[in-house]
Amino acid sequence: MVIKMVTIIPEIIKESIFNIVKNGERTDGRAFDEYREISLEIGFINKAEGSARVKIGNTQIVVGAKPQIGTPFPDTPNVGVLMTNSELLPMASPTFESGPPDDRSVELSRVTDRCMRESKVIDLEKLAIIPGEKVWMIFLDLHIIDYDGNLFDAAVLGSMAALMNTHIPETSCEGDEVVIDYEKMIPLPIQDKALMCTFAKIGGEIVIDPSLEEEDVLDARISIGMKEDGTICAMQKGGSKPITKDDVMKAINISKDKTKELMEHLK
Amino acid sequence: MVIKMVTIIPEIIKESIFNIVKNGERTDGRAFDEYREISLEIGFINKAEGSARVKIGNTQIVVGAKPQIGTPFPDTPNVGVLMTNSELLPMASPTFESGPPDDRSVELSRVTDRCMRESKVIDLEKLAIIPGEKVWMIFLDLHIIDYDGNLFDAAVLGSMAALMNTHIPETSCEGDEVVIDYEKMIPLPIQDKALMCTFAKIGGEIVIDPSLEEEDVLDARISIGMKEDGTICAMQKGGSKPITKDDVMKAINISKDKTKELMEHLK
Amino acid sequence: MVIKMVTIIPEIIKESIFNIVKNGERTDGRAFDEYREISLEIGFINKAEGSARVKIGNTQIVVGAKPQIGTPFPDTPNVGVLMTNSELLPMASPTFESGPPDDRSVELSRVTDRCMRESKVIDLEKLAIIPGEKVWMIFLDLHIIDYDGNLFDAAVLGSMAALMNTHIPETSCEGDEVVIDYEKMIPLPIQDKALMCTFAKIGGEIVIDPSLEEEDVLDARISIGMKEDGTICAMQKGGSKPITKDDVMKAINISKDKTKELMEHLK
Amino acid sequence: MITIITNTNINTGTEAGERADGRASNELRPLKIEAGVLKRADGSAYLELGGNKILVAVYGPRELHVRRIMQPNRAVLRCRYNMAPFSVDDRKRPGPDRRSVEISKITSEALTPVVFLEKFPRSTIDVFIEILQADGGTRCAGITAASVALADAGVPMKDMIVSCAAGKANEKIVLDLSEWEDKEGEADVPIAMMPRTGEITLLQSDGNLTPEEFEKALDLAVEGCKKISEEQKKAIIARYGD
Amino acid sequence: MITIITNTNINTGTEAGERADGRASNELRPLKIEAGVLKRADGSAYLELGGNKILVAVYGPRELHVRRIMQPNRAVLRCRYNMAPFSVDDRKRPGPDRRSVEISKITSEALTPVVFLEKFPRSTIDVFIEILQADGGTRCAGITAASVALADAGVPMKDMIVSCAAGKANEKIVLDLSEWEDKEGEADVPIAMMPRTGEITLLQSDGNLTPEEFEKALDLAVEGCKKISEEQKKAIIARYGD
Amino acid sequence: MITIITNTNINTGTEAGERADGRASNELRPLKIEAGVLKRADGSAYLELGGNKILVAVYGPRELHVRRIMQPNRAVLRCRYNMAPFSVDDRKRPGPDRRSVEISKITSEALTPVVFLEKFPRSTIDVFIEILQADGGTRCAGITAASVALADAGVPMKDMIVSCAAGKANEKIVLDLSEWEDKEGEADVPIAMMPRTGEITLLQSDGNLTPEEFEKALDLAVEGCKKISEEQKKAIIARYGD
Repeated sequence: MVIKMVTIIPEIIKESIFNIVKNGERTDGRAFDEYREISLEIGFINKAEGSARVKIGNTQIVVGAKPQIGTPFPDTPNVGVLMTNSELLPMASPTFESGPPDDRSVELSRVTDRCMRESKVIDLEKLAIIPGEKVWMIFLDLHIIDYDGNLFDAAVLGSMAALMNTHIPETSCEGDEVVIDYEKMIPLPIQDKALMCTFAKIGGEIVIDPSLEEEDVLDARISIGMKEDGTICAMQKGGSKPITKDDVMKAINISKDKTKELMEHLK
Repeated sequence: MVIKMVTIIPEIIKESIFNIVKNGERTDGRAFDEYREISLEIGFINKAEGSARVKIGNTQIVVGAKPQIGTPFPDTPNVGVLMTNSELLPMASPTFESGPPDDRSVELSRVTDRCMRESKVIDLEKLAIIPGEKVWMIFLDLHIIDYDGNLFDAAVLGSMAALMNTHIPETSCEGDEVVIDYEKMIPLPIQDKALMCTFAKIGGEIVIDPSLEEEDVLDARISIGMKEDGTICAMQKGGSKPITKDDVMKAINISKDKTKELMEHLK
Repeated sequence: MVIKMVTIIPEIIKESIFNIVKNGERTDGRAFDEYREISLEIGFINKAEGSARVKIGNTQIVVGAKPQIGTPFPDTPNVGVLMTNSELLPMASPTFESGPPDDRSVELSRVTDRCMRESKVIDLEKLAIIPGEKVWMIFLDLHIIDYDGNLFDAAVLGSMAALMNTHIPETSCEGDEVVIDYEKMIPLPIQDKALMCTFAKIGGEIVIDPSLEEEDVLDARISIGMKEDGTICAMQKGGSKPITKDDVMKAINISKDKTKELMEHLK
Repeated sequence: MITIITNTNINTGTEAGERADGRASNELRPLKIEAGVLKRADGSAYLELGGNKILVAVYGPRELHVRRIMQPNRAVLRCRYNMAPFSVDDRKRPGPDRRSVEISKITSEALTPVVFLEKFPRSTIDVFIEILQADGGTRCAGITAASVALADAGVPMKDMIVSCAAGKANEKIVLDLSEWEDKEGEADVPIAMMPRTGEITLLQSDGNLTPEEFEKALDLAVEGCKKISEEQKKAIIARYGD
Repeated sequence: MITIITNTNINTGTEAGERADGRASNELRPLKIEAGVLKRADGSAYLELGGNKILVAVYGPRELHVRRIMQPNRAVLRCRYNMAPFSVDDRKRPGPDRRSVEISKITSEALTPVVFLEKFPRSTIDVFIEILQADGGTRCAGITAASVALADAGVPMKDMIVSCAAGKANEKIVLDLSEWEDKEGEADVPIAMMPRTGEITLLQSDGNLTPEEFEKALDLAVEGCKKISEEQKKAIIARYGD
Repeated sequence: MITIITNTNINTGTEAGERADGRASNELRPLKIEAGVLKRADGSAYLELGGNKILVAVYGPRELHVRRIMQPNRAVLRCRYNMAPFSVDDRKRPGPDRRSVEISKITSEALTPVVFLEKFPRSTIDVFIEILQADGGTRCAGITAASVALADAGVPMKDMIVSCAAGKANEKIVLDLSEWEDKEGEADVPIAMMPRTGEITLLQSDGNLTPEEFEKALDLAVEGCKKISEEQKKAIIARYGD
């Protein structure tokens, strides 16, 4: 049985935030389609073959990528593997607890993983070492260290940056031998880019990049994973109230511009 | 520390059921040696290589058998493996909880397993593929979906039916190669049949196939695993009160006829 | 999050024990540098390739050593492995609980392990069977069955005795084959001996071999692992109050004599 | 030693634009829903959709013993999506994996909007979804069946949630993807909705779609939901009458 | 690379009808029971039977902190059967496996009938059985030792449960199967009983027996129990006097 | 099939007596401490020492929900030392291992003596130490950073614990062992102390040292602690002023 810890927000706070939004404003003064300040520090962890520290407002995630040689899945024997894992560290929020990943953490890593995988960001076929026997597995670990809302967009941005930063040793086969050359590090075969824009439905309006304050009172959440060319590669609705088709199409529309804006951070 | 959740039954209910039994009757009108209605649907799960849905009264179990290639145990290198697992799903009773198998679930699967294994229902030696290296492992999963008493007899009946329904691909060795041919499915090498009859001791009497109502008040439980020829292959006493030798011998005697009756369902 | 169950000791008991110590005495009449009675029964478990039962006062531990063939660690391919594990059995104390090892148990096994390993008691290089592929792994299991204080010294003494008692089968390589000869059992390659002396700081004094009564009220604990030649091979401070450098040097000094005394039990 | 496995007959793809199982692009697989199939549960439902065989039990509203998640002013709706070990081709190890944890979470969020939880403070409504046989689209089928089980349990709801997926397979936008279309296809868009208002309570998208394709898939999924909604009602009527 | 293991000397079978260790068919292995062997436990016992070395500690009746299993009108008797990693030829991984979970359950059921649990509402009596060395028949030996430990702890009981197995090995019904007979033999029938009334509190049968053979094994096990019961009493007398 | 891995450039040892990274025997690696780096935590600190990158968050004093460990007359100080999967060369599996369980325990014992726990009965102070990048000496660096985070959280303390290791590497007693010295060296002596009184709150020794060498290492570690203590103070001043 998976259980969601629900923070109880006094009705009065909820109502006040709703009213502000209905007046076309947000509690922190942002426009409905405005992100908080974003910073991205690439290569933050030297010991990781790829890494990034991302901040969206006060939300902060460290992402590390580590390649490891492993066995391919039986149904995709010639294809490398991307494994995404996230930890909502108890350090990041008074409501996070130690222990195995809860359902929020699982959702975060699975949505991030789908966004990276469905968009075919990495050419996984190039990660085969000996087809059917040995492939590169890329472990992507999301370390959530400060939680102030909108983990999805930060996780995807940090993951994309870490993967673009990742280098793996060159491998070659000589007869029966595989040579793995740690002196020749080559970048991951990145073939596309995808990012995610998350919206909150609050007081009937759709606002981008919800802060924690907004997340606590939102009716619904919708996240749009999008590639550079505007193709949708992932989508995830959350929250305990419904949304309409109009909400979704509006969010998609805004994402087209915002994804381009976010892509600038990767340059 | 293994713990048994004990349902607290008001003394008055217990007494009333005892009195009915002492008068030679049962709460649902059955004779002491009468089973509830039994139904058996063989091949219920097409995706499983063998399956059955069994109902005894309202008790309902889905059993699925799946073969898998594995490594034999070091002390029996030329013999296949039967693995029996049961889940008392929280769906089946308000007193069952999610999580790893508790002691009731472990007892159920171990008794079922012993009953199938000791009676040598399957000729496990025929499940060797490459002696010492690769054998067929048959995973038998008991999915308890509705719990209204007497899980043992339902579990063994369903397991026997599922195993008799199971087909595995033909294997052949050609030099160093093993060929597993999924186009030629052959039945499991069934060489005997065993079933189980469970009795409750209530109010000094021995009654077969206890309903949940009877299980909740019984003094002791005795299950007799028996082969077609009347040989005892397994036995398990339960409950927190003692039984006598006479009780046991009486239960064995009744089982001889009842096992034959139950065997009819397998035809 | 690792949590320490703290037994609450009434202040009055603590004060009384402190006063006794300040008067130069101990509650059980021992001198500050006096161990309780020690007994060591070597080879207590015939099924284990090495074993010992050790008692220090009423504290009682059974140690068993079992060799197993395994794969060496990648960074030490030609070296055998010593694995130390301890269980604070719920049998040993009303405050111990069933379940995975808690932090006290982990500390005990890790300190014992370091004491054996850093002192190079076993010549682990002689435990390689096929360098890089197969080595002997020695599993040392500490079974704590009665807890009356000072587990560390008992654990190290019992471990040392069990290792000295351990015999493993002779192995030889013939071409591609490894022959393991269970008819020729040879002792482990013991090349040094190490033991541990533990002290409690109580009422400003340093006393050796604290009983449970003393452990419950101690300010700090310091354990000195020492080899036969007086070299320090391990040290571990415990307790929630500080100690001084003088305390430590005093404990080291006493350990020199006491280690020799303890070594007598190994003869 | 090499293990060779000869190929089994999987119903594979066909010519461009056609569906492997011959369905029209807006056609559902054969659907069967039955309410009230278990004795012990407060409510239950059994659903078959193509090769999917799904059983749902509902317990509650009942007392909640886990204080940590208790809500003082409403009930908690908890869902557990679980696959039987024998429900898939390769035996699934018992117990929750990451996929089922996520599906349990979004299933709970999909059903929550219609249940009058505030009527039952400090209690829980537990929904147990068992996938006895999986054939693509189990999460949607599970939600559809769960609604019927909730109704069978007499849980007060303002609408009966219905769920269906559309997606892109073989270059075409199609309704209710089969297992094979789900695996080999380009994209999958599972939704759940309130049939009375058309509001969406679950929405995911997995795979690549242009915004235009996505909208088409969404519309198709809504259409599918409406058809399935009729079958849900029939199942309830079959058990309780009009 | 092939690993070859030369055979060790295991005491194997012999001529038909004879037992590998030379015992008569109704002969127990050497037995030793001692009460009161641990300091901290409220009661304890140490038992050797053949190569079995078993230690039991009893704590309680004591307060029960787990509300979920608390009984308002009686104590709960909890048993934990555990094998030391070094108790068997191949090291056993620490922690409970399915076998020990089942044995813990039936051990608790075997001991419960004689303990006056209703004298201690809302509390627990905990029985910890440690198999330090296993040599066949540990579950019975553990129950026998647990009874002595319960008596040593002063837990009020109406009788002292005793346990023993009989079975079929080498085509013959024999008492108290050795490890080798248990493994290679045809059937094993462990029982526990109340010596005063002869009533049975544990009964299992594992392996093939005709009803006649089963009855013979059962009678033999009862005979064995009676002998062991005398040794239990001696252990208590040795500690406390008559 | 053999996998060959060509050697990477590890900065290895040098001539006898010299340190691989050219430091003097009593020289610390470059050190940077910053207080107040996280939004949500009540207190926090970030520390770099050589290649170590360590983040600490403090929550509390706050209500303790786990009754089992609650203290009626004081707060409980709980520490969790955790290594990020990407902090080491070979990815570490998430979750606590035995090493981190032990370090968490001794870290808690190292910090406890200076905190006025008796001011906060029935509550907890939680210290979360995350090793983002490990480069030898993480336990000491974690304790040093934890002190700063505790001060940042306003937790009342009678002194600010500081921690450092000395040891023996390449036959010489040296301060603040690098990862390579730790691994290849002869011994490591991590300590934590109260700088005002010089009292020791953590002390371990791992490896072989004569009593004389040990004393020399201990003195050197104390010297190192004093230098680091100054940096801790600067970090607090940088955030709060004098």
